[in-house]
Amino acid sequence: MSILINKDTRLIVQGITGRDGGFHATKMKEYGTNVVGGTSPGKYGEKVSGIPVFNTVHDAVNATNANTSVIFVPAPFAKDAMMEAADAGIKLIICITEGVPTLDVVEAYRYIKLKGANLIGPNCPGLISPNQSMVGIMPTMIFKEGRTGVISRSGTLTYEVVYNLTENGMGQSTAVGVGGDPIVGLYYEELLELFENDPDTDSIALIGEIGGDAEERAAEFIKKHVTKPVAVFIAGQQAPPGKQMGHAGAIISSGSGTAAEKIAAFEAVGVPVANEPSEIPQLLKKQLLNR
Amino acid sequence: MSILINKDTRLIVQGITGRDGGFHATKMKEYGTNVVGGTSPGKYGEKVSGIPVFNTVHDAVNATNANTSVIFVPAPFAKDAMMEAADAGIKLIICITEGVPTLDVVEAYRYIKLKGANLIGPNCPGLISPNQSMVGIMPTMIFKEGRTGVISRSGTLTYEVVYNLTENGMGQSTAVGVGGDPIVGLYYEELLELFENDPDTDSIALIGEIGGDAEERAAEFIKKHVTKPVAVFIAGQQAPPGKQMGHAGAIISSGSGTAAEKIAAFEAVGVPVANEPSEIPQLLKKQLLNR
Amino acid sequence: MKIHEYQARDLFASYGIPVEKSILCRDVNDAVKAFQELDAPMVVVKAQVHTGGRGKAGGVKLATNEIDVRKHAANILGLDIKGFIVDRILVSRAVDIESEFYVSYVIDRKSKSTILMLSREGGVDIEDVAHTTPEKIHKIVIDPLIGVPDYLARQAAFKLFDDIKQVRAAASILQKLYKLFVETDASLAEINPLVLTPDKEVKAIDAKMTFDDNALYRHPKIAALFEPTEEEKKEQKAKSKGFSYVHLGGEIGCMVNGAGLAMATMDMIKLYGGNPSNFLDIGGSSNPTKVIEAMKLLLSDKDVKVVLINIFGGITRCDDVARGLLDAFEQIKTNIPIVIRLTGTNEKEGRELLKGTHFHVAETMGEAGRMAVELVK
Amino acid sequence: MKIHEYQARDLFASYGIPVEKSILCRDVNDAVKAFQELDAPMVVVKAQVHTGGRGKAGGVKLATNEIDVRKHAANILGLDIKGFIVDRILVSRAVDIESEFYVSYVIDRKSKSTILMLSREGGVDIEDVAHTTPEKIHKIVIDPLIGVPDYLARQAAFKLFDDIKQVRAAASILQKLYKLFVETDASLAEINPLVLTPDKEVKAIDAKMTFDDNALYRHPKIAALFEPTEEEKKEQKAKSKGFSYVHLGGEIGCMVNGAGLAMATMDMIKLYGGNPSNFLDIGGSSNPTKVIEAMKLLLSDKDVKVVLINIFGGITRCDDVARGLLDAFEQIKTNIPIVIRLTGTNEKEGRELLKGTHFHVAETMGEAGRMAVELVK
Repeated sequence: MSILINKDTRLIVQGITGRDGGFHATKMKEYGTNVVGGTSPGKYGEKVSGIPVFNTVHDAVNATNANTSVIFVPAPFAKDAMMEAADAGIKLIICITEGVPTLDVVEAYRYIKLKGANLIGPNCPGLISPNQSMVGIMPTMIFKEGRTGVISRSGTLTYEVVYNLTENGMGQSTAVGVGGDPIVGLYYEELLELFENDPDTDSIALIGEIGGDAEERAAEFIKKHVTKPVAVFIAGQQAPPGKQMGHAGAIISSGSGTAAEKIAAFEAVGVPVANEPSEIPQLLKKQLLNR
Repeated sequence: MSILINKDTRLIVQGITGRDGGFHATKMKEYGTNVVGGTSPGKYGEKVSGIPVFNTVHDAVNATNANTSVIFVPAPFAKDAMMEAADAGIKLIICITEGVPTLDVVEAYRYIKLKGANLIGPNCPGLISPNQSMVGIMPTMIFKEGRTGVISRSGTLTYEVVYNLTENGMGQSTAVGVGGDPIVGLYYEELLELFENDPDTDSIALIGEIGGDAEERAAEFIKKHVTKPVAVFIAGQQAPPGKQMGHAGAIISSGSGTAAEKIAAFEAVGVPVANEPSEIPQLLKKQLLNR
Repeated sequence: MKIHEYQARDLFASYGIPVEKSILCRDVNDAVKAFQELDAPMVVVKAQVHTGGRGKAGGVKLATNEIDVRKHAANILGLDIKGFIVDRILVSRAVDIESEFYVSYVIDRKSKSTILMLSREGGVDIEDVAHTTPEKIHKIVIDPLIGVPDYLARQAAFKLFDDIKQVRAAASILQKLYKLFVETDASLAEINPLVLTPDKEVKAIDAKMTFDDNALYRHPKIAALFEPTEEEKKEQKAKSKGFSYVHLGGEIGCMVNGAGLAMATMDMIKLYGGNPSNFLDIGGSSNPTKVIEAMKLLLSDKDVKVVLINIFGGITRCDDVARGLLDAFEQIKTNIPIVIRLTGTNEKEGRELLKGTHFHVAETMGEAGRMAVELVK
Repeated sequence: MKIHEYQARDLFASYGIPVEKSILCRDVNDAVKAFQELDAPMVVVKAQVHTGGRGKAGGVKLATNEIDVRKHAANILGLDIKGFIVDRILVSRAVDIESEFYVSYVIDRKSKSTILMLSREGGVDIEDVAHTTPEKIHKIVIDPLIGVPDYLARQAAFKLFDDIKQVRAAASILQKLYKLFVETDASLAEINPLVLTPDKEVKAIDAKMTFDDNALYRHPKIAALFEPTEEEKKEQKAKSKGFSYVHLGGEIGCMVNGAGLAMATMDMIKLYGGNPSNFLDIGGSSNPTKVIEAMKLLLSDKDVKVVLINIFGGITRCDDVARGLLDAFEQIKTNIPIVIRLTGTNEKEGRELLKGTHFHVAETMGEAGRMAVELVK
C-alpha cells in the first residue's frame, strides 16, 4: 500500500507544545495519522488537541509504543531531538526543522544509523501515504491514494508534480520530501529501492535539483536495480554557477552538479526527463502502457 | 579443533620493533603461529625475524590479508593501536599491554564492537590453541593439544592449572587468559559459549579471582547454557577486603566479589570448585566419566 | 560564509598549524613597512578577495626589494578579480618549496560526513587533478563519533610523506585542522599548498575556509567576519524578511513560493524564450506584508519589464493567497504588467477573485510562462 | 587513587558544579577563623580522611557558635577513623535540606562502560539501598562515543526531580560531572547527597572521587594529590621496583610470580592451617636483583618465621630461576627457613640445582604449603 508509513504508524511529535509542532500535530491527527503522543520537557500530563504530552521520548515510547517520530523543535535543539528519538528506539525519524547546522546532522545521522533507525530530513516537508498517514507539513488535500511513488528534494515543486499527477488520475502510494540540506537522511537510492520492492507502487516520479551528484547516482541505481517506470524533473537549469538558490541544496559547485549533467545522466540510462513538471504524468503513463 | 585461533590465523604484531614485540613475535613464529606481518610507523621495509614490517595496520592487512592482531605497544598508545586494528578490518584483537587507562579501554572496546570485531585483554597473556597457533606471551612448552578448554583471569595461575592438566594427560583445545583489568574484552560468558559450541572441546576449566561479579554471572550462564563438564578454581580467599592484589582485577569491593560468594555461586549450580589448582584435572575427569 | 585568507591564517595559527609570518596591508606604504618588518629575503604580496584564481588574475606576486613591493602592492590594490575589487593585500614571508601537497576537510553529501582529501599534487587546481588523475586524490571518510585519532592522522599523512618525521608533522596538522573544522562548524578547511621546505619543515602556505551559515549563531566571532558584497547585502536583507533573493539580470521578475518551484519557474521562462531577472522564494506563507516587501525588492531592479507570480496553494489555500495579493497590490502602485498563476487547494475560488482586476491570470505554469514572455515584447 | 572531600569539592567547583563555600583547617584556631569568615548561621565540621563512615565515627558535626566549632574541631582532629588519624577538617556552610539524592558515575565491569547511578534515596549508604530496594537505584549506561547529551542528562534528571527548573539544574550538574569524570580519568565521581534546598536550589553537599592509577601519568595535578599511608608507601616502593606487595600480618612470607598464583598460594597456606604474612608478586621475570629486593622487603617484617617461594617457570625456565635464587641468597644472610617450589619448564633440572642447599625443596604446591606450615611450629 505504501512505504515507510501506513496505518500501523504510531507517531509522536517532538516539540508538540511549540507553535509549529502544535499546529501540525493537529493537522496530522485530523488527516487520520495515528498521533499517539508528543514530547516537551516538563509538560508531562498536558494535552495538545487530545494528544498526551510526555517529558521525554523514552517516556512517550514506553507509554504509547510509538515507532515513528516527527521533530518540530528549533534548529539549535534538533540534533539532540534526533538522537533522543534514536536512543528511545524510534525506527523512523522525520526532522522538519530547517536551519540545522550541518555537523549536527552529520553526528545525529551517524547515531541514528548506529541505532538501526532511519532519518528523513532535516529541512523537509515530511511524507504521506494518502488515506493512511501523513507525517510532516504536506498539504494533504492535493494527494490521492494510488500507485505512483514520489521522491523529491523540493517542497512546493513536489506539490506541483503531485497536483498534476492527481489531476491526471494518478494517485500516490507514498510521496517523500527528502529535504534540501547538504546532509539529509533517506535519499534517492534508498527510496527507489523501497518503491521498487513495494507491490503497490507501479511507477515512480523523481524530482531533482541542481547541486551535488545525487541525481547522477540515482540514474546509475535505476539502471542497475529499478524495473518500474520512472520519470524525472530537474529544477535549476537557469541557475548561475555558484549561486545559492533558497536552500543549501541548490548550489552548483564548479564543474559538476548542473541541471544539464543530471538530465544527461538520466537520459543515458533511458529515464525520460520532463521539460515542465506538468509533463510527468504522461511520461509515466506512456511507459506503463508499453509494459 | 579450537576456538578463536587456529591454523587459519594470520597474525600481525603491532609494535613489532619494540623490545617485547620483537621478542614475542619471534617466539610466536617459532611455535608455528602464522605471523604474517608487524607494524611500526616509519619502519616499512624492515624485517623482524623475517617478518615484514609495515607503517600502518591498514597497509599490513592490505598486503598480508591478516585477520588477527596482537598489541605490544606502550600503554599510552594502546587505545590508538586497538582502534587502528579494528578500523583496518582485523576481527580478533589481542592486547597484551598492561597499565592501559580504563577509559581508553572503554572507548576502544566500544569502537571494536562497532566494527564487529572481538577484543581479548588488555593486560592479558593472550591465548593458545596448542600445535596450531599461539598469540601472546604464553609459555608454549607446558601446553599440549587436547580437548579441555581453559578460561582464566590470571597469568601464572593459568599455567599452573594447564601444567596440572597436561601432567594428567588432559591436553587443551584452547587456553585463553582474559586479562586482569577492570574492563577487558571477551570474558567468561562469551568464551563458555564458544567452548560449548566447539565440537573439539569436551570439558572446561575456569580460573577465577576475587573482585567484581563476573564469576557469579558465569555460574548463571553455565546453568542455562553449558552442558559440558566445568571445573572451577577461585584465587583470593585470603585477600583482605579493599586490598588490591597485584592487578586491578583482584580487589574486593565492600559486600560483594569475595571468593566465598563466588564459590557458593558455582556450587549452587552444581559446578565443582577446586581447593587447589591441582585438583582441577580429577574434577573434570570424574564428570567426563559420569556422562 | 567565506572569509579571507588572512583571517583563515589567523585561525590556523590559533590552532597551532604552522603558517609563515604575514602582515595585512590596506595601502602601499603599509606594504613597504610590512616588508621591512618581516625582514625576509623574499616576500609574497597576495590579494585578499572572496574568490579563487588570484594568481592567474595577477593578484599574487613575489618581491625581493622595496621597489618591487611598492610596485606590486600598487598594482594589486584596486585590481578587479572576477568582480571583486581588491582593497587588502597580505604581505608574507616567501618560503622555499621542495614539494607541494593538497589537504582539505569538506562536507561530503554522499558519505553524509566530513571527508579528508589529500593529494601529492598540491598547489594547482585540485579540480583538474580530480578530473585527469582521480587516483592521485585520497579521500578518507571521518566518523564524526571518532574524529581523527592518531592512527588515522598518521595513515593519512603517509599518503603524502614517506619520512616518519614529516609524517608526524603532517599528522599533527591534520588533527589540528579537523579540530578547527569541527569547532568552527566549517564546511571547508583547505590547505593548498601544504609545502615541504628544503630544510624538511611542513608548512601551510595558503589557508581557505568557508563556514556553515546555519551554525553561525554559535560562532559570533566568525559571523563578525562576514563581508557581504552589494548583491549579498540585497540577499541578506531579503533573508531577514523571510525570503530568498538572487539577482540574475533578465527582464521577467519572478515571485514564487518554494525554492524548487522558483527554479522550475525560471527554467520555464527560459524554455519559452524569456530571461528571468531573479530568483525570489517567498517561502511557506503568503501574507500581504511579505508580498509587499518582496515586490518592492523585485521592482527596485529597473530591468524588470514583467512580473510573474507563481504560487502553489498548499496549507495556505489559493483563495486566501488571492486575497493577500489583492491587498498587497492596493499598496503597490506599478504600471508593470503582472502575470499570476495560482494552483493547488481552492485554485478556482482563487482565480475567481482575481478576475476583472488588472492582473493577467494564467491557469498552468506553461500558460503563465508564455504570457510573461509575450508581454515583454 | 583516593583524594579528600575538599579536593574533590575544588574539582567540582572548577567544573561549575554548585558546592557550598567551605574552608580547610588544620587546627582548632583555623576552624574558628573559618567559622567567622563563612559568616553562616550554621556550619558543618567534617573530618577529611580517605575512608567512608565518617558520620558514624563522630567525624561530622554541626555547629552554630564558636564554642561548638572549637569543641567539635578539637574532638575530630586526631580522631582515629578506621585506622586513619584525622589531621584536617573542613568547615563548610550548612545548608537547609528539603530532600537528598544520590548521583554517581562509576566504571562498570559488566557493561564495560561508565554508568550513571541515580536515586531519590540519597544521603544514606547507597549499598544498603541497592540491597534492600534495588528498584530505587537507576542505572544508565553511558556510550563513551556519545557521552551525556542534553536529552540523556534531562532523562536522567527526571528520575530525581519532577519540576522542570530542578530537572534543568540537575541535568547541567550531571553533564558537568561526566565531563569531570572523563577529563580526569576518574573511576568514581559521587555526589551523596545532592540536595534540594527549601528555596529550590540543587547543590552538591558531599564530593567523592577516586582515580584510575593507570591514567595518573596524564594528570600530574591529580597525581600530586596522592597521600600514601605507611602501608601504601611500602607498596609503592615495591611497585617502583617492579613487584606488588601487600602486608597481611601472618607468619609465612610468600614470594610468588603472578598475582593469581600468589593469591592461590596464600589460600593454600590457610588451607593447611598457616597464615600468610603478605602478598608478594614478583611479576614475569625472576632476575636475582629483583629477588634480592623482594626478599629484603619480605624479611623486614619481623613476624615472618618461614618463607615460601612459589615460582612457575614459563618463558623463564626453572633451571634459570634456580640459578637466580642461588645467586640471590648468596647475598642475603638469613636464618629463616626457606621453602622453594618450582614448577614448569625444566622443573627437574631446576630442582636438581637446589639439592644439597639449605633450601627446603617441594615438588607440588600442596607439599610446599604443608612444609611451610610445619616449619612454623
